[in-house]
Amino acid sequence: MWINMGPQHPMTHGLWNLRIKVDGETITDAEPEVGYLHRGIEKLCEGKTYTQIIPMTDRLCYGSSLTWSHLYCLTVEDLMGVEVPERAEYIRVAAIEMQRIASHLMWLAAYAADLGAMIGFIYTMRDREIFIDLLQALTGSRITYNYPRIGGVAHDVPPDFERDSLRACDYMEKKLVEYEDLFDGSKVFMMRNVGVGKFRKEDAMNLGVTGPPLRASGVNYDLRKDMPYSVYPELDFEACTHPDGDCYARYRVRMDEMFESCKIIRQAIQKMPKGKWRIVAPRNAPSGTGLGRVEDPRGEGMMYVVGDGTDKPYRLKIRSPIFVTVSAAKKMLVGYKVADVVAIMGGLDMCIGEADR
Amino acid sequence: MKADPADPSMGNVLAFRSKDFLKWADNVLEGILRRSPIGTGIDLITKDFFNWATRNSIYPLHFGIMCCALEMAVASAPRFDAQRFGVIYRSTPRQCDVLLVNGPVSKKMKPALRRLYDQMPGPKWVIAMGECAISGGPFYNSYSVVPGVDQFIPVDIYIPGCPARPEALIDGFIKLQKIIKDNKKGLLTGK
Amino acid sequence: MNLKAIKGETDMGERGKSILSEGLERAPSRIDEVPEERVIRALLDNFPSTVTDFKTLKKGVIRAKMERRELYKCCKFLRDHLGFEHLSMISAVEYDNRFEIVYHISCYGSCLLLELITSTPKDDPSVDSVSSVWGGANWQERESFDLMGIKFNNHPRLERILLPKDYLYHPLRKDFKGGD
Amino acid sequence: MNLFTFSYGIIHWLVDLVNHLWYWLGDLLPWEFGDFFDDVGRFAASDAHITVMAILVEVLIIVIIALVNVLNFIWIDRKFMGRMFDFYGPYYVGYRIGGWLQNLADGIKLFVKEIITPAKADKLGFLLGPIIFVGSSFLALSTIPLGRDFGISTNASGAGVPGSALIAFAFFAIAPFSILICGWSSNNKYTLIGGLRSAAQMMSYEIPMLLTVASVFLMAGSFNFMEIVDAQHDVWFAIPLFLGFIVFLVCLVAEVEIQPFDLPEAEAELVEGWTTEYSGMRFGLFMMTSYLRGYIGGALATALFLGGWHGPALVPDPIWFLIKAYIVFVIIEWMRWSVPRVRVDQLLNIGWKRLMPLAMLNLLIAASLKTLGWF
Repeated sequence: MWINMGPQHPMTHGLWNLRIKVDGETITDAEPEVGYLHRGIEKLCEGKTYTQIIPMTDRLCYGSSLTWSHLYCLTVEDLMGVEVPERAEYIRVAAIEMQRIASHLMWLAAYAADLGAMIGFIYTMRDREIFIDLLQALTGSRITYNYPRIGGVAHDVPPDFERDSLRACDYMEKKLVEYEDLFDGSKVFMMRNVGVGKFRKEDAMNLGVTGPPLRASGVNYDLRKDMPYSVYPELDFEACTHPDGDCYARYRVRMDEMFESCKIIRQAIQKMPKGKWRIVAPRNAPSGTGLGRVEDPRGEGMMYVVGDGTDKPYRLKIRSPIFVTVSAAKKMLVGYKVADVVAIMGGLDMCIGEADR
Repeated sequence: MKADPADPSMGNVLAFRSKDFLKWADNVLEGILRRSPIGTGIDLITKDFFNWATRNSIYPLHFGIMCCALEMAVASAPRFDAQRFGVIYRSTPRQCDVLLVNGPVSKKMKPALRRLYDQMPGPKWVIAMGECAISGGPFYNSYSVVPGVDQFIPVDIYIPGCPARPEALIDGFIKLQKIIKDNKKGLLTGK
Repeated sequence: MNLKAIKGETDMGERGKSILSEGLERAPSRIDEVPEERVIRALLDNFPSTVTDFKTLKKGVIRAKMERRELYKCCKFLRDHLGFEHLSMISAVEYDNRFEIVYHISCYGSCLLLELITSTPKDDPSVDSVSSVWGGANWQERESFDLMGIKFNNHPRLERILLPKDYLYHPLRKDFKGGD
Repeated sequence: MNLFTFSYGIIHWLVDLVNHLWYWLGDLLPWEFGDFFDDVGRFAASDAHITVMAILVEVLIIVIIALVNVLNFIWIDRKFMGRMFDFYGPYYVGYRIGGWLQNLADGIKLFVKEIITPAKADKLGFLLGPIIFVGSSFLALSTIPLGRDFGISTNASGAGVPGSALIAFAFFAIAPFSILICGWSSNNKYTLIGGLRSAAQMMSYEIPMLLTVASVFLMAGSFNFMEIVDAQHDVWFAIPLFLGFIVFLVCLVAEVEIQPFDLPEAEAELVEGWTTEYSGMRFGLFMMTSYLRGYIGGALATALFLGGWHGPALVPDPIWFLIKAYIVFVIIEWMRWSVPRVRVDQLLNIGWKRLMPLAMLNLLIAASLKTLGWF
């Protein structure tokens, strides 16, 4: 029996369709289908100037929009050969890591709600607001920030931002321990997670899965470490991995990443130098190509821009981690129960906005 | 005789299968209740009560499209707490009153969304949340986005913002309550 | 160190040293294992006629152009012998006289990213599918087919993925203006 | 005075009143009709008729009390959930009474909503499913007494219905069949899976539940709620049969399908489970009945394990009973909002491999306690 899960389904968190073939409750085949949120951003970007595209890239992924606009700025800076002031880099890193925590918290909320633990949804959503507030103080918006610019950031940090960020990190680390009690301490949560959605290392590497699902399969590959960008090499943190490759490993990796992100925010805030936070970038980009590659909360985000000497990009290609990860759904799902669909697909942190572009 | 979906009286009779009964109920009840002073009287008494209930219990469809979906989730989380107003999200369109369109509707999604709207039982309302749903927003000139959800679904409330803030969503719900209150109608006579 | 080193304006040794001096976990040996030169040499040795135009763009990013007839063989060689196990991105770019299909291939062990550019003429936009080499290429090739109209030979299931199945155009082409 | 004599009195008074009118009417008519009037009047005044009517009145009273309690339960559930989740819960509707009117508004609104029968549904099954579900739940409710003098009985002694506990459990166990009917006749894959899950779940949890209940019957030596509660006058059965109480609670949660075991309506994977296709008041009835079953569960646990209405004589018996039932319900709700959902194979594993042996052990304990003569 084929079952359609989507496009409107509580499991999907966005618009996509998962068709599963079930034998009783066991899944024998799965076929994801995306494209319900295709907006043609790549085409739209060809008609906009480089600066006008920044809000567009914000709307790529609603969970972590700052990462994407940052990635876009990195790409265009690579194309234009613009050197970013160091203060701007630190501000960017702090903001991105806040965004990463917010994104992971949103994932945790959705994941808990999927598994049926409404309390997890509520608590994580509550604490996510703190980082949203910080980002709002920094950028002026709650979800789509439009903050990074080509050659820096839009404006300097607001007063007391340093103090508030440090306090938020302290609070968050306390709360994270609480979540660990709530989830790891729950027998039912462990039953639903341990050993579910086993994903072997070789499959993960072959199918192009990146980010936390890849690291949860035991591959130590974090672009912040392996192909460092911005000021990450000057900060002390670890790439979190887990050898098991099941849903619990993915949960664990994301929890650990939140701890690491708190560490990074603290260091970035403390090491932030004084100085300019933005330089004026040229309006026109030279002919050539630019490449940006960052570690998105969901995996490897990548952009490839082709400039033709005008103020508009000739071609902008966006690599979405989720788009590739979803294509591996069949490998993960087959053999598990219908109820595991929510755990496995939820554990991937689906963000259809970036997958469909 | 098949129940005519356009006739609101059909929906509310517990669906007896017998044709004769439906015919009888149609003729007798409708004659007595709808076109006589009895119906007007009953409406006069119950109108306010039913209207109060309808506007105070708004169940939106749990249906997230894009950025605004996140704000929709936040609106039901502790800080904004839309539950105070009786807003509870249901997952199936059959049990919903409000279709909350919170993002751009692509051409691929359009038939599915229309179908969702058709699956909802009346009386139903549609809220277009965010620029994308109102007019296509930043994607208004895209080749795959429908510029505005009101091109194929009647929309009652427009909540601007990109994305609309949770407060704006809650305000939209309260505006919807006002709309329901203003369009007070009797169940039987429709007046 | 710092920003300059990352931007790739210094050579390999200095980066290795600086990382060593920072005491990070990544040992320099891991980076030297598959350095840019070695990849270039290996490619040149095995595909002398088809792979051309090597260039090191910045630290760890190599660009190479290749002809499309040996693409599949080259990709298999890259995966099996040079350890490029991760296909990051397939992007198709339309130029006036050709389509360029850009493969960004990276390696988990080293910090290398290979930008492999192959081009097809406008009248026959087709290349060999690499989805049997990297499973992750499957959907990305479908996407390129959907949006740009590149045909991938031997693809298991080459059909539209983002747009509706009955859509007529390939919207990312430059001659596409709106359309319904 | 107990509930029976109260209802009997009401009916008796009513019959007297009507009979006066009746005989007066008969006197007006020609004498040929006299026999008929006499017969009807005598039948109406007969003890059998009045008893039957009195029982109906009793049931009506109990059901009305239960419905009011259900409104309370929904309110408590939401408020309690709100407190756990750091928000207010329903607040503005019925502002002065803490949002209590929210449930009423929900119910009335669902009454106004359109009822949709899917085109390809099995119409008869689609209609019968809710009727069986709601009806069986009400019937299960009707035999549970709220107090010594506040339960259904068939004679003035107030001794309760013989075998009332058996009747309650029998009706309580009908629900899965109606859920299966609903799920199958909706002609929807989610509802079908939900219905089948419900059948499997309730079958496997019915047995350990009845085994624990059997231990209670053994201890009390009766199938009658009144006597079971009376047997707990000195010590609640929850104390010697603590194991059984825990098993019973777990099974209860599974039977009333709430959170850790709400697989049939697992919101995340099967949109709304077996209620997916139901709209309007039919869905409202489901929602109400699920809380009603929560109330039945609390009442059963109270009557069987928590000493029923026994308590210090500060408040009347029924209040004690309700307090205990509410506490059981709140504990169940607490579990509901804080625990993730289990998977279907794990659910069956828990049922057959954990609860079943524990229920057996509990029965053994009960038997030995009884044999040793401690009870």
